[in-house]
Amino acid sequence: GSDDDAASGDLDRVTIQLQLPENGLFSGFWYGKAEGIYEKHGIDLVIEPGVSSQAASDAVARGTVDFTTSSFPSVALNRVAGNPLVGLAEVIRGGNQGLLVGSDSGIESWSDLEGKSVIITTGSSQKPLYDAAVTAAGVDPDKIEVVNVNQNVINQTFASGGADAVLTLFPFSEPLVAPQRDVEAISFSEAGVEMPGFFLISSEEYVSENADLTERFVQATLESWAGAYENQDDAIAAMLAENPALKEEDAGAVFEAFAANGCGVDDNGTWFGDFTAEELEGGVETLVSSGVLEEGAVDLATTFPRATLDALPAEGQYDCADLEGDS
Amino acid sequence: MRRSRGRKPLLGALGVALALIAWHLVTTVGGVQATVLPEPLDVLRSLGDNRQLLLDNVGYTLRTILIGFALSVVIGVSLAVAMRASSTVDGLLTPVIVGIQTVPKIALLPVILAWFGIGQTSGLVIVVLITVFPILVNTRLGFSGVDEEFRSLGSVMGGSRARTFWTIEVPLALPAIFSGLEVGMTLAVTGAAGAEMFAGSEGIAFVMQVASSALRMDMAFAALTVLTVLGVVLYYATTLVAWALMPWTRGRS
Amino acid sequence: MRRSRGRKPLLGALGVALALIAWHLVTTVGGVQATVLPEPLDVLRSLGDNRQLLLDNVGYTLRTILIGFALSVVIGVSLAVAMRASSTVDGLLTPVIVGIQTVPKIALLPVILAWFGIGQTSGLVIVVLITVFPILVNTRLGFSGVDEEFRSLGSVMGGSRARTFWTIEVPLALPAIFSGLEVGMTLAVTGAAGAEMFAGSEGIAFVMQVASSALRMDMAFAALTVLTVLGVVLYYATTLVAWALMPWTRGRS
Amino acid sequence: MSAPVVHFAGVTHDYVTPGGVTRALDGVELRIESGERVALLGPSGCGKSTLLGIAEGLIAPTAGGAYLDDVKICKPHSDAGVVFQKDLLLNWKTVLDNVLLPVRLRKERVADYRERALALLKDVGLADFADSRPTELSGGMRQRVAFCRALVRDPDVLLLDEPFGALDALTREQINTDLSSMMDTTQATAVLVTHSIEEAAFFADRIVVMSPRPGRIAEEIVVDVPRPRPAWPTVDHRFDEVLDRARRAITSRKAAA
Amino acid sequence: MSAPVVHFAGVTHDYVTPGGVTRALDGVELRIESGERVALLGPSGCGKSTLLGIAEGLIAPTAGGAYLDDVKICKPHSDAGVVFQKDLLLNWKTVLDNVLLPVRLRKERVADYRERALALLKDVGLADFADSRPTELSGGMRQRVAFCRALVRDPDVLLLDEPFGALDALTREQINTDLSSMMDTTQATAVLVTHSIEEAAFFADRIVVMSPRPGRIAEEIVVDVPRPRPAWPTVDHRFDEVLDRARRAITSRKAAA
Ligand SMILES: Nc1ncnc2c1ncn2[C@@H]1O[C@H](COP(=O)(O)OP(=O)(O)OP(=O)(O)O)[C@@H](O)[C@H]1O
Ligand SMILES: Nc1ncnc2c1ncn2[C@@H]1O[C@H](COP(=O)(O)OP(=O)(O)OP(=O)(O)O)[C@@H](O)[C@H]1O
Ligand SMILES: Cc1ncc(C[n+]2csc(CCO)c2C)c(N)n1
Ligand SMILES: [Mg+2]
Ligand SMILES: [Mg+2]
Repeated sequence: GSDDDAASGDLDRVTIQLQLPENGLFSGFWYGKAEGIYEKHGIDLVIEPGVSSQAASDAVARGTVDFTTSSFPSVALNRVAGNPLVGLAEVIRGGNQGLLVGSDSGIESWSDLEGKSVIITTGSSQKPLYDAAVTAAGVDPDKIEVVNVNQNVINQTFASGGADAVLTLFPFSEPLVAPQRDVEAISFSEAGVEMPGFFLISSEEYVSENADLTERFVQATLESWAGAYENQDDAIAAMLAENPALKEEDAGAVFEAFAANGCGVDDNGTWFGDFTAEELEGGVETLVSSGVLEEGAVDLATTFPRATLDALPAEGQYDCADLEGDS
Repeated sequence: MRRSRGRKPLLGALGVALALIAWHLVTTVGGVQATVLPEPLDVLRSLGDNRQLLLDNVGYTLRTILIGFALSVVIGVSLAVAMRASSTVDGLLTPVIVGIQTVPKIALLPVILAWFGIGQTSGLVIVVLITVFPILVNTRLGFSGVDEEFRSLGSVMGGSRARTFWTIEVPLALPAIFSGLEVGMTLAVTGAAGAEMFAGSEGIAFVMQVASSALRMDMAFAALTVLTVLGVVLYYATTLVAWALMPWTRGRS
Repeated sequence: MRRSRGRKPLLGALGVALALIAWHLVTTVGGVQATVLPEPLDVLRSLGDNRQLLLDNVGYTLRTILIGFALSVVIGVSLAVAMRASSTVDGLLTPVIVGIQTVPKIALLPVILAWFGIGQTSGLVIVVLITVFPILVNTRLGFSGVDEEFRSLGSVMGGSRARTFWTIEVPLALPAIFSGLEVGMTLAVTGAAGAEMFAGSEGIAFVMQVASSALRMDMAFAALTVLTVLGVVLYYATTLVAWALMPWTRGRS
Repeated sequence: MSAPVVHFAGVTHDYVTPGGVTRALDGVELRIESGERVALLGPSGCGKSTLLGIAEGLIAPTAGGAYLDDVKICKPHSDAGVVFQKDLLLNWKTVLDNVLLPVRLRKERVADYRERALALLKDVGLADFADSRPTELSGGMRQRVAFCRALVRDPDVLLLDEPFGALDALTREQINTDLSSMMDTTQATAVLVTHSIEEAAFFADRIVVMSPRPGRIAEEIVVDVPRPRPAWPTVDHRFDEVLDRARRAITSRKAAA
Repeated sequence: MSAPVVHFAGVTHDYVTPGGVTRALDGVELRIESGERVALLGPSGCGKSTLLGIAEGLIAPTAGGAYLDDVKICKPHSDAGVVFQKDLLLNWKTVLDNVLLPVRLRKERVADYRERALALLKDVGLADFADSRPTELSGGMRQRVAFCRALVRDPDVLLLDEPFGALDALTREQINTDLSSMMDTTQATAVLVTHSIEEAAFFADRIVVMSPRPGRIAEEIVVDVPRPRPAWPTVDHRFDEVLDRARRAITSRKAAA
């Protein structure tokens, strides 16, 4: 509207490309925009629609957009492949990933996978995690039927019984699949496989040239996401206002599932958005053990700079008390 | 003959009705889950409920299809003409064009996105990449089917090569060209849909994509139905144009 | 004419070389990222390194393509014949077939997976769904181009309708049918690749998909190159079969 | 088995076109006796080809009917040898295989007719071209192949729609002679559409002249000259009256139209 | 501007086929004077169409050359009116537009030739069909349209490859007469390929008889009969010798082959 135009004169324009068509998962960005959180930090945020994780990462590396979100393996692999991405804040915790299995499949742990079929999203960077988990569980990978299925249809295929298990981000799949099929979650950590979660990312060049703006953006985003988790109905309303194709209950279910895991201090005492060196090293170890990354190929200090996090979070900034009880 | 003309639309409607009944039976007594294939009646209801959303998006898709198709016709026919006119051009381009046709377009998606961004331009590129080949191949077929003697006729009557080509050869090739356009039109629809699903942020197939990733299958199939009807209408529009442009072939089939 | 025949493969090679040089320049001085489009030389190296893996998988893909293509030919030509023989069949099926052609196949993927499971059978179904239409359309084009007088000839010479059809009409329609087969063959490759990428566990396109999820773009494009070469070879094989089967058309184009 | 009687009983035919209805034939009444040879003469567009189409069973008349030995012709029958105005050769078959086409179409033993086919090709001077493709032949040569194809099964009805139109004068004469002598042995009933009065006079027992569209039987001229006849009717005075009547019949029709 | 001289100087032509080389013409030497009318007679396949193709500039001879007024014919030129053996009408145009095709192809004003086109159609009895599609016409009617098309621009060279083959006897005679009177006013140089000796005699100042393949000039017969000539040469005794010589020339060629 015209109010924004007047204000945007003194705001810094920042663009973010999403990784999927809009989804409840990304409500935090719209919430922050709608509530004026970005504006408060002197930022005019432009949210660009996205089609895939890699397309968004490519766009960030190219400088076409300033930010996106991406998984830890994706950041690492992109760096090796020549895209100098940096991870700024961990917005989704790593524990959200693993196998979703049908309750009727007879799978209770990673070691039960022999003779079963597992759906893996084509084009995702989850395969190395799966390899590591299978190896750690001592299962012969040749005895598992791995089926690559396009991201657009994994939930559908799994919900309709197309396989015994699906490798996924639980909050992405569970709320949609559960009404159709009884499911259990088996996380990677149950196989002893360590993996950080999803990061707010940018490019090395952008961060070094816009240090202050980056810091403000990270701060605004963490504030926005935490606020959204706190005020779910508003966050969803903000998102639906932009996306008439979405149904409120779908966006809500996905968002709620993410929110249940996303806010406050985790078991290690890290704040929402923050990450630890051990966590990153564990992730590298997992990728190295499954052969997709060479030891020392990624310099963690430059790839995951903490500078923008140093100012954050002030104790008590996020009040997630209402949410923590839900999980 | 006269009787069968009047029967044709009726038969077509009957065919569609039979297909719908089969769909209904498969979902009700056939035991196919609603997450895979929703019941046609639910889809119908969803069509009503999402009327506005679908209408808002159909224009975008239609634009991608029509502009992309028009570009494909221009490019496909021009290439066929150039390849007809010069065997050097023909020799140079044939393997490259076949290669481009064969490459799975989805593998080129990152390249297309890098160059043209997410949105309608990429959509058009994808539509053209998919649509141009059958148009090109059928146009070439049409030209090669033109009796050598007609070309002789044109030149001995004082037509320049170009004029003979446009006045005599092109109309003779038209029936074959239009077969290419009919296939091409359905591919343009497929291409536009694919582009919206994999490289888009708007349009009917985008709605379908969003709905189906939320497992809202009734809504996804409502969008799919709109897309299919759009495709069928555009296909028949193409055959109608052929019929109107080529009265001399009407008796034939 | 005689000279240009010898030139053709050379020109084709030149065209491919030019395309490769363009690719090289785009990736080296054109500033395209390696995650989007790797350098051709890296791809070449990867082709060598992954020789065995690629060879192991090419057979699977080839089988899907060839069986799927053969099924499409049988189905497409049979449908065209049935629709030619009976205007009732034609009227009933046309809109349904056009509808099936227009539906984005990816939307049907869950249905296909639910009915045929994940694997080669689903791959075949996808190939057929994609390939059958141009074959059908071109076969019909071929039949409708047959001069009415040839049918008269067949019947006054005592041929049954069927025998006249096979002895006279089919050969007359062959050039048009083969144009459909040429388009169809490239689509069969696309369809097999799509099936492996969207729901597969084997094959060249599956390898490509796995490589690209690990951002091994050189390897992904090595697989893509194999797929494209396979497609081009199969396309030329189809034209070669046409050439061998129809000596009487050789002088023409 | 004697050759059939061909009987057109009150045959009327209308073509329906976007522009309206064209009456091509109007109450044609014509009986051709067993073994008789009739030549059909008439201006272009008077319906000669349509009449032959009806005899072939390819065209259903709007009114009236055609009969073979009192059996109504309702669908294509294969007892006739037919040559059309166009040669309609199959370019993918050799000349010999084109000649043998009727045999193959009827699923008869090809070997039984090979000799006959080669002999016919020899008669029309194409012995050397048996294994060539029709695309390598001139227009006249192609039409001669079509002629051999019509004769290969020794049909007892011959329906010839200007088969000599594209032949050179000598070959034409030669085939006329061949045809005539062949028919003396087979006794086939024959209808020849032609534009040449001389040819009609040489070939026919009776010349039937048709009026311009809509086609009607205008005049019948019996050619009462014994065979063998001279290849050039104009050199034999017994033909004078026939040629003269035919010429005047055709000219007066035109004037009347 | 007087009509050009057409000169074939030692023209030899070979066709290359998968089966080998066919010599169609062998050292043809023929000069046709300005305004002269030549009829070309010869057995089927002797190379008549090939010779005309060379004059049209469509076929490049293997050796020798054809000249128009001493200018070598290297590519198709458009000074000639041409009728082929096939009618080659464009089914998507009306009959009138088919006749006007040469005008359109040369980008001349169509309006300037409309009257002429309609008059030609009237001459051949097709005035009522000007707005019909060729698909609605009989074979003979189609060929008459092709004939009008060749004449619409009053060409000063006429190359006619059996244009009357599919016409009925009377229309044939009529067009022969029309053509003849038209040529008396335009003085066009003309070559007519025909299989009819009578037609050749009626049309030509000189009949050129060709030998069987490979085509050579076998005999030339000057038709020394003043015009106007009777439509039926056979009824005029001044033609007797011409017809007889032509007949014998053609027969002896065949025997010799
Ligand atoms: N398929 C058709 N549709 C409409 N009218 C037709 C058709 N075929 C023929 N006619 C018309 O019917 C009349 C008779 O045609 P037909 O071909 O029988 O004549 P014909 O005597 O064989 O002529 P020709 O000597 O030129 O071959 C013509 O006036 C023609 O215009
Ligand atoms: N395109 C071609 N390829 C090969 N041979 C050909 C070709 N055209 C003609 N010929 C051969 O050349 C010779 C002369 O052919 P042409 O058509 O000039 O004869 P023509 O005198 O016009 O015959 P007709 O009277 O039958 O029309 C024939 O023997 C024929 O077999
Ligand atoms: C904040 C954030 N969360 C998740 C993803 C990635 N992602 C979105 S949906 C999905 C499941 C598909 O398998 C995955 C992995 C991201 N890029 N950014
Ligand atoms: Mg006729
Ligand atoms: Mg000729």
